[in-house]
Amino acid sequence: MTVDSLHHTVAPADAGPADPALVQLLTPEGQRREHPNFPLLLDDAAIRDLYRDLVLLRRFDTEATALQRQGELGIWAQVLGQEAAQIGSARALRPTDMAFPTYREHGVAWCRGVPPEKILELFRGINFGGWNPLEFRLAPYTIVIGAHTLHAVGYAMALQREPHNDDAVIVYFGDGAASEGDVNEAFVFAASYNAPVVFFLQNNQWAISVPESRQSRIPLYQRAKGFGFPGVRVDGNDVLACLAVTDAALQHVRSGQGPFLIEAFTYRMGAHTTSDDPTRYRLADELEKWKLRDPIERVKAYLSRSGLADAEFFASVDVEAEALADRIRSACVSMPDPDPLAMFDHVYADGSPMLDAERRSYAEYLASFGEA
Amino acid sequence: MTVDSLHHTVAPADAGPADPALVQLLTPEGQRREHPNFPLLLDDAAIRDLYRDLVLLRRFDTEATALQRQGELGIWAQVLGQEAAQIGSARALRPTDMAFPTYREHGVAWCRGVPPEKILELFRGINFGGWNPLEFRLAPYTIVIGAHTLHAVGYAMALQREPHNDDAVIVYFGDGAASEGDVNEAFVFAASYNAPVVFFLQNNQWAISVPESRQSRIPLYQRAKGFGFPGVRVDGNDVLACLAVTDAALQHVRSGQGPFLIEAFTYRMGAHTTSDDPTRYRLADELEKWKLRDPIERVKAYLSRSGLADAEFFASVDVEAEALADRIRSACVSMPDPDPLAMFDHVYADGSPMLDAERRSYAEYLASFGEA
Amino acid sequence: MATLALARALNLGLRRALESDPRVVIMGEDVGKLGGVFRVTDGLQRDFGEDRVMDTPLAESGIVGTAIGMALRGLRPICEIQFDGFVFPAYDQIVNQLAKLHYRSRGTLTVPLVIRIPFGGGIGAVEHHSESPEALFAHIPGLKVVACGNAADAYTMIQQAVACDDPVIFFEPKRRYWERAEVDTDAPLDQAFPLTAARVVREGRDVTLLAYGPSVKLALDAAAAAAEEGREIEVIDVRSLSPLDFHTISSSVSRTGRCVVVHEAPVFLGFGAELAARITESCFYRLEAPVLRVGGFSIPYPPSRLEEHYLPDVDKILDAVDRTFSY
Amino acid sequence: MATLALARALNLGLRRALESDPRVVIMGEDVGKLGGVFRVTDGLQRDFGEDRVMDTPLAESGIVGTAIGMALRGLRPICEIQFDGFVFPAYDQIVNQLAKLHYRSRGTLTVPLVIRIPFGGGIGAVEHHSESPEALFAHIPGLKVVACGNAADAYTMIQQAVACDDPVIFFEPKRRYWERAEVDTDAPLDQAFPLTAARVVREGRDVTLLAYGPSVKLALDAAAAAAEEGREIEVIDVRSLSPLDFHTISSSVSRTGRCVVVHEAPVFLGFGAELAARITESCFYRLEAPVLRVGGFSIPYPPSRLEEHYLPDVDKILDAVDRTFSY
Ligand SMILES: Cc1ncc(C[n+]2csc(CCOP(=O)(O)OP(=O)(O)O)c2C)c(N)n1
Ligand SMILES: Cc1ncc(C[n+]2csc(CCOP(=O)(O)OP(=O)(O)O)c2C)c(N)n1
Ligand SMILES: [Mg+2]
Ligand SMILES: [Mg+2]
Repeated sequence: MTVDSLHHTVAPADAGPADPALVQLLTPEGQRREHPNFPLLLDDAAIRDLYRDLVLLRRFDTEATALQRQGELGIWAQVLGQEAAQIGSARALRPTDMAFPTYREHGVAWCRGVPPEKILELFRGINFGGWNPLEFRLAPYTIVIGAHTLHAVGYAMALQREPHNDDAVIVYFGDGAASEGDVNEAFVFAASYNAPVVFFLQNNQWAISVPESRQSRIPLYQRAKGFGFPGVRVDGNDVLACLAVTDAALQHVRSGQGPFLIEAFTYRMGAHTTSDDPTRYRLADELEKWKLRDPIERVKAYLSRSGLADAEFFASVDVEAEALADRIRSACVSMPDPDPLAMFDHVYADGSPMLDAERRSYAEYLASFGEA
Repeated sequence: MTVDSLHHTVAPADAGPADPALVQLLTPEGQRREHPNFPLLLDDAAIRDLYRDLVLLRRFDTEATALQRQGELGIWAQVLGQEAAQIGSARALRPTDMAFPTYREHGVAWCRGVPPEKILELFRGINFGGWNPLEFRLAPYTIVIGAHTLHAVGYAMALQREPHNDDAVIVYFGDGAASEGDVNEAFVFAASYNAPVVFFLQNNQWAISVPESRQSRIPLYQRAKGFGFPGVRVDGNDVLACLAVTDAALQHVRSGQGPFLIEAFTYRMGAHTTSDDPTRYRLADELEKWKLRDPIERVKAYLSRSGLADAEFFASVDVEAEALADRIRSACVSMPDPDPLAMFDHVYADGSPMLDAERRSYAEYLASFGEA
Repeated sequence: MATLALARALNLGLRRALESDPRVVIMGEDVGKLGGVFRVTDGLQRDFGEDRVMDTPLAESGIVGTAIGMALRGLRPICEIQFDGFVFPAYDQIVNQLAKLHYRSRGTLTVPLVIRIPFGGGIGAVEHHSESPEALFAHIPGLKVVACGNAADAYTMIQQAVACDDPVIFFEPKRRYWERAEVDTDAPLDQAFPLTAARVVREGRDVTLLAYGPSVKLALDAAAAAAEEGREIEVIDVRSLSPLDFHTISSSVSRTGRCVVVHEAPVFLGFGAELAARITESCFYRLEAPVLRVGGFSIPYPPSRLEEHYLPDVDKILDAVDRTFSY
Repeated sequence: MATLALARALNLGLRRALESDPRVVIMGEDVGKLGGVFRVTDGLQRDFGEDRVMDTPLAESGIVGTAIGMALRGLRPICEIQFDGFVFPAYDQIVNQLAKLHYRSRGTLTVPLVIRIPFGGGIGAVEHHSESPEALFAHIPGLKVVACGNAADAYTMIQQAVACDDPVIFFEPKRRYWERAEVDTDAPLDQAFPLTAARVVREGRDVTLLAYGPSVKLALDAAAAAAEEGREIEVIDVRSLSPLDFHTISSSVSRTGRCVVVHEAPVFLGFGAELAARITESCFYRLEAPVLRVGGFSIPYPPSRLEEHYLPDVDKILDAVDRTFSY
């Protein structure tokens, strides 16, 4: 048989624990499972830390949403529902690995150590991202869908030629992004040069109002195979599975076997952004179903049930979360507007006399009002 | 096992009859084979006709190359070696199907009934393609690699909504083109809308000087699977196999099953174009090996051996070929240069006063020389 | 007559186009159930079905490229690009294919395709949502490039663009989407003001102010302010950047002898450059001052908290007008 | 001193860049064994290896996008776009990413990346091989856009572009690849004429002729022809389109009072529009005539048998020069 026969395993909308292709280490009910390919060795403290990450991230996200509602931010892209995918994958990274995010990777930024208020600067409209990408090994947020996947591959190609360096790159993108030419060219280049890059696709099932089924008629993790590298689907609401699979993928790419695609199957529980109104295009039912698979609840259930954490622990995390929210709120509302002339900075690394002249003339123009 | 395990069947450089994934109905030695999935029912006359197509096409190609050498054409993109892929696939089309070519599909143009001298007009620099695309159901040659694959998909999407119309679309592109974002977006759209389009990839193993291995680390027909539709590799030097596989693919797409990818594994026996010098990047050996798989020789061997054609037949085809060459040569050398003012025609379908003014002023400028 | 917001006028114009020609289809990201992020296609998929109003995969080259193919088979697609900054992945299809197919095929193929692009800043958005890329299209022969500036024009021009047999890049002033104006929704399209004509939107004899899209309102505001000080500004809504209705413009400047151009795009090689060069060429002896340009600086569109400094405003316009009197 | 063809001068300049900085890599389609379709990278892969001179998959967005990533990790990539018409698939990466990363990251990231583009017509090529898209880049803040016009500049400018910490779009006049000139290959780079400066290549007092890339030679030819009739044309090779060295230009036009701009791109919104607008603004009282523009028509680049009609030539230039004297 020469026709390359298809596994038409169309993703059931509710791909859950029953989906054999889905890697899951923690059920929605908080039960641990083992997976032959993706063992996970974590001590108890590490699991508590993951829980803390998830809770703090969600609290940050909630606060940012509130800040937007109150007019302190221009817009906010909620991570609600995708916390496990981001925390699990980003906690698998080494400090020296490099991450390329979209605009929604607040959990990744958190794990990279970026102070959350720095993220708000972008959404407040003060700058395009307040952190130093080289310091935190997190590229600037990228809004043009898919464009950064090529940067990630190029960065990985550069890493590859550094002797004795097995650092890796991870790049985040969505189910919608998978349709962009750039993402597919990133697959081509990564495969061609065997680049040490993990493609981390958060399939939250929606690209704004467009369902995943419009982007692909087969599960997206299978795309990788057509380009000659492996793809895995993981339960994106399971922080342990996301950690284990990303860890395995990183090992794969570090060891010179080339790129790896992870599809984290998850759900965007909020609106696309605070400007969006999902009631126009999806049923509330769907959300209710996904609430039962909440990425935080299952860790909490596991920790309690197995006695790894007690009420005091949970309470202390909550306290910490409130403190974080307070800190972020006051940082946000007290951010000064930038100096107008700062907009002329950093257009060129080695200058432009033409632009200097524009800056001077605008400074004079502004001054003319001062004098009036 | 959830890792989508790979068939790392890396294409042997000399993928020949031994490659189990390669559909072949006629061996290089001219022996007929049967294939369970791709039966072929052709009467003897039809096979003779295919032979005639192949010979005439090659003669045309040779003459065009000579015309270029003599300065009558600006450049020529030889089809040498790919005759079977083009004749086989294009003879499977209905007159009302639509074909979208690259710049090398002279065999497809031949089958569509385009007078060959019309193709030369483009390479002579008189226009961008002398035929009416709607009359011959052959889009203009497209030089920007991959761009036309999206047009083909869109055309197929339009066909799809016409009641009682099961016409199909075929689009030609190369191994190099498979890396372009547009081609992959074409796969996405075709799969998403289940468009009746056959993607016909002529893998001639080179994109100018770049070998296929730079574009993909697995055989290219497998790309389709990652997008959720079937892919087949066919011996591109076997006109019968190309016909049979394209026929099956057309049936597939006509019946509403969505897109189909055919990879015709062939070889560019000539230079990329008359401006190219392949001795800089590939060994003569390779060409010698492929001469043994010549797409014309095997049909001739089959026809002679099986008694379906005699020396007289072969001689008459040769005579016809020479006549064709003569006709084309004189058509070419006597083509008048276009009127200078014709360059202002057809920029806009419903006009532009601004452009009319430019035309008038250039006409006056030209006239000023006449008067001097 | 109805009082409509610009976005709503476009919506009604699109509805009209869908009703009057079954070949018209709308395609893009989120144009279906959501009705587009600006609700310009609100309710159209519900009323015309998924075949006429199609949500596409997230790929702009794919959207324009497949729309070209559909147009080749007789449809009249209207593509929505969600924001100005996201048109660039489709730029190759637009420049190399869409603009040229009629020419390349010596008129045998026509590609009646409209690309709608909400453009410009002023809405406090994040990166890539406030660009003014019109010059990058107006420089390309084979494209028609238009911009509407008010609800009445929006309603008419979108229908004219759809009826046009050439590819039209249709710029919509996103910060004006919610501004309302009187729209005569019953006026027959074939008697409407031509799509590619410029329009004098306020008469004046002292100086000519040229604007399009979101800047037309600014220009009118500036003219009103100047009138209080006794200076009469003539305002022209350029409307069609390519082809350019230069006659309307040069007649005005020949009369006034002074001209200021306003747009949000960077001044450097912005559309104002062509206007200034062309006006100077044809009105050389009439000009009392050089044509001055008010527009963006040579910097990427800045973060939103600085956009008021970047954007043209009434003060900057009046300052330039004043300067034309100081020559 | 050596007499070198322009393509060869580029080749030596690239070789120098590869030698003097291990971070420099060349990437593109066919730049390896083939040495590029114009042989500009001839022999470089052989001498520097496949890691330094990389044949890439056939995907321009991929080439530029991965080069950006490589630059972010400290390399200094030089991308070759095979022909002008094939840069558009990479346009989004160039406009939205390459041009903006330094700005977006407030200077923490630099992207020292050169994109080499053979541009212009006159070689009898088929479609998409003769375009002049420079205005589409010069309008984009954050990019540096330069064009070399002769072998000596080619040799120096390509090295300066590679040494520059900003992204540089480097236009090469393909019809001049085979034209030879004296090149001082021993001159130290740090004392060379600056990359972003315009240069007076012939002095004259009657009229200023502005050109760049392939048109510089035409301008010089026109000046030589005019000299025979007693008219002294000053020729400036603009060299850097962005940032523009306006001082050199305005000083000249202030002296001559007349100016003609020449380029192959369509006149409408071509680079000449900015030059004309800016010159008029700053030299208004000195101008004896409007700045005139000689360039392409508002049509797609025509089939090669008509290109001589489309392209600027000495006659067209002299005709425009004459017209500046009839005002
Ligand atoms: C090139 C481009 N086109 C369109 C947009 C507008 N847009 C922003 S987010 C989005 C949907 C993205 O969906 P997905 O990739 O699934 O990511 P998600 O938002 O679900 O995380 C769209 C269409 C954009 N930012 N960039
Ligand atoms: C977008 C684009 N990039 C580059 C080129 C230059 N070019 C012309 S043909 C070619 C190689 C094409 O290879 P392939 O797709 O395998 O087709 P083949 O020529 O082998 O038939 C290249 C790089 C082009 N025409 N278009
Ligand atoms: Mg999504
Ligand atoms: Mg090939």
